[in-house]
Amino acid sequence: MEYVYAALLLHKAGKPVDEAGVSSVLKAAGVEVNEARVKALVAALEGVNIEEAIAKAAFAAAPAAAAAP
Amino acid sequence: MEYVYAALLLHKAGKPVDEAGVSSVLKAAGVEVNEARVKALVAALEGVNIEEAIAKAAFAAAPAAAAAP
Amino acid sequence: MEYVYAALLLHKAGKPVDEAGVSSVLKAAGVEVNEARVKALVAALEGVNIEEAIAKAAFAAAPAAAAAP
Amino acid sequence: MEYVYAALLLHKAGKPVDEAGVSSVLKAAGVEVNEARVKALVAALEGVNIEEAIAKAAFAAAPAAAAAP
Amino acid sequence: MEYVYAALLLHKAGKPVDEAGVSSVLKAAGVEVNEARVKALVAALEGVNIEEAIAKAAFAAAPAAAAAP
Amino acid sequence: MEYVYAALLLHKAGKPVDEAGVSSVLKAAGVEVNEARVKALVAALEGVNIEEAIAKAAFAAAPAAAAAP
Amino acid sequence: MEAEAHHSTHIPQWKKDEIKNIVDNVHSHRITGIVDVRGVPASSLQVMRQQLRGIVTLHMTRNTLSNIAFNSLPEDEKARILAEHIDGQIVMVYSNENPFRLYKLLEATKSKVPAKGGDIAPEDIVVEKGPTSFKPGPIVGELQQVGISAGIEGGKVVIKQTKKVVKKGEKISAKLAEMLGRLDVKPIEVGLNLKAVVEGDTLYMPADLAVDEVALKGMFAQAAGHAFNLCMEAGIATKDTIEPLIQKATMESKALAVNAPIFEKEVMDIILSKAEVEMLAVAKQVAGKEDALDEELKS
Repeated sequence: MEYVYAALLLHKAGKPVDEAGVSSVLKAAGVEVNEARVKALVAALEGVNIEEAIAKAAFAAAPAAAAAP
Repeated sequence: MEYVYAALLLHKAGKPVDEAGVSSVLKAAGVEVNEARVKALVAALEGVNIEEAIAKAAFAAAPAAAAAP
Repeated sequence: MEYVYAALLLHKAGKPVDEAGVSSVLKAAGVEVNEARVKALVAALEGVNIEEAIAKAAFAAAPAAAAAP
Repeated sequence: MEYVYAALLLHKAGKPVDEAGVSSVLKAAGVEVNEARVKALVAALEGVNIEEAIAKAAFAAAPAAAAAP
Repeated sequence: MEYVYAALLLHKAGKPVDEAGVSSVLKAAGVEVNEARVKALVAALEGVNIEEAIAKAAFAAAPAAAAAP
Repeated sequence: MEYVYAALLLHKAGKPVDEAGVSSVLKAAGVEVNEARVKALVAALEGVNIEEAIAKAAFAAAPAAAAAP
Repeated sequence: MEAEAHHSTHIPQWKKDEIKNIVDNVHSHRITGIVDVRGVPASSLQVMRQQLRGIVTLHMTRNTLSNIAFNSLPEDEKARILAEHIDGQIVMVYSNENPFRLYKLLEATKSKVPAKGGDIAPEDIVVEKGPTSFKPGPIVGELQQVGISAGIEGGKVVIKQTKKVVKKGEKISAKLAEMLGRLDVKPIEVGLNLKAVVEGDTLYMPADLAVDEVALKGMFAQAAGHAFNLCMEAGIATKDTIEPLIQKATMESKALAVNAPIFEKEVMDIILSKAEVEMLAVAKQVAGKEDALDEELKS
């Protein structure tokens, strides 16, 4: 998940979520960066509205919680 | 939430969530780091089992769902 | 409600929930302290498992939140 | 949560939720105050309508009470 | 489940889920292929809408999450 | 997702989930293999207990399904 | 049939042609099967034959001739084994479909019909209690005679008790069959009942061919769930998983912020309401105790 967090961090910081950005954030965290994973992440994010995806998350809790005993 | 993302990035990468780590991750993301917030974050996480805190998601997050428009 | 908050604050801080503690917390918050109420609250909380009550609250609140529109 | 309880105590007592207030309430409870967390709390509460936020809780708590044995 | 994984792989790759396809995927994974099982799967899939079947998967996961300790 | 299914297939077949294995399974399915994606997948799975991971219910599943068009 | 087999030299030409016809069909089709058509009226059989035309060839012939035909096949041909399944009212089927598809096609021809006297119950036959459409009359006695407890209520005949009237595998008497018919109970399944089919070197029995589609759908859902869970746990970003991954990260962040707590603007309302809920929960514990709560909390 560290790759996803790096992407979210960049997004929140108003920076472009590109390979260079993700790599440098991960490196700063002391992570040994896997170029292929960075590429895969950035490719998967193409065309994705991160803000919208985040907004949908809030609702996620409800069904699970409701089902709890 | 950048600070929280940075903390989780470090945690998921298996790195200690300390002031130096959080600061350097934030800086790499181009965030202007607020020392006090970093300190507050690290202090808040002291003694917290992050894995457990994350797992509680559904319950704690539920009011958020209700609050959403 | 201030009185209950004062009690919770002491409890979370790992301090005994006694008359002196509740009174001094309330005073620090600028509340004019009603001695009788402090006594009554402290007496009533004797034998109450605050941790359990709090834990149950989180669970119980979730479905309610989920049901909200 | 001690910091939050302190903030709500002040709010309920009709006092301003500022750094001095939160610190003194926490100190009265015997808590070793972390200045950074106090600052973070007060900053995070800026612009937040506390009354509205906790009104949602009352709603959530009602069914909880009903469900209690 | 190997047979089902193989079928899903073909389906997701936009390839026909036929006997030749399933057999060759399984063989490539080093699975000793049971012709009758392949035939049974392919025949049975004629009446199954794979997209529909897997759409339900995500929903099925939710209650499981709630039930988790 | 075909890459993930290839990994699952290899895992179930008791074979190592490595680049060679994933590539050959994908090729058998007639997929034009993207080396970078294979590398990313294998890297992501390093150190992951697949058996445990697939059994874990993802709480994010529900909204994902709901969000699907 | 033994006699005929032993005196094959005296077989008339038309029989020889028919035997050759069977052997040719076995060799020219991907699969050959034996189908039990007991209880299927000839007219229905014609309809089924029409419906299957082009996919499955139904070949009605004498059992003796098919027996000879199968036995005349080379020793190493698996289809020889079909001779063992020739018994009763059967037809041969040839197809180029796979055995599973054949099984499904033939299963689809089955329907439920009333029992006739002498039929064997394919499963336990149970008559449910409840009202019937019969007006009072001799029917009550007739039902009683076959062990069905009947009576009259509100001017109608009612079955008083749920009763298992025949056990699976037992013969249904003529009288009971008549009563079941009048009660509209249809316990007999008729249709093309595949007994055995050979494809290449493999003999398939019905049990091998019945695939539970509901269970299969469940397995696909499960497999898809596995893939999804693995992606969530390992953080595998694909077009399908990136949004759920973002949501997972968002929820984890919020959960951590609320539970730690970390004072972030985005979650302050949740943190505050959590504190309030906790306070109210503790207040509930002391409710009713004299003076422990202020007026606001008592209400």
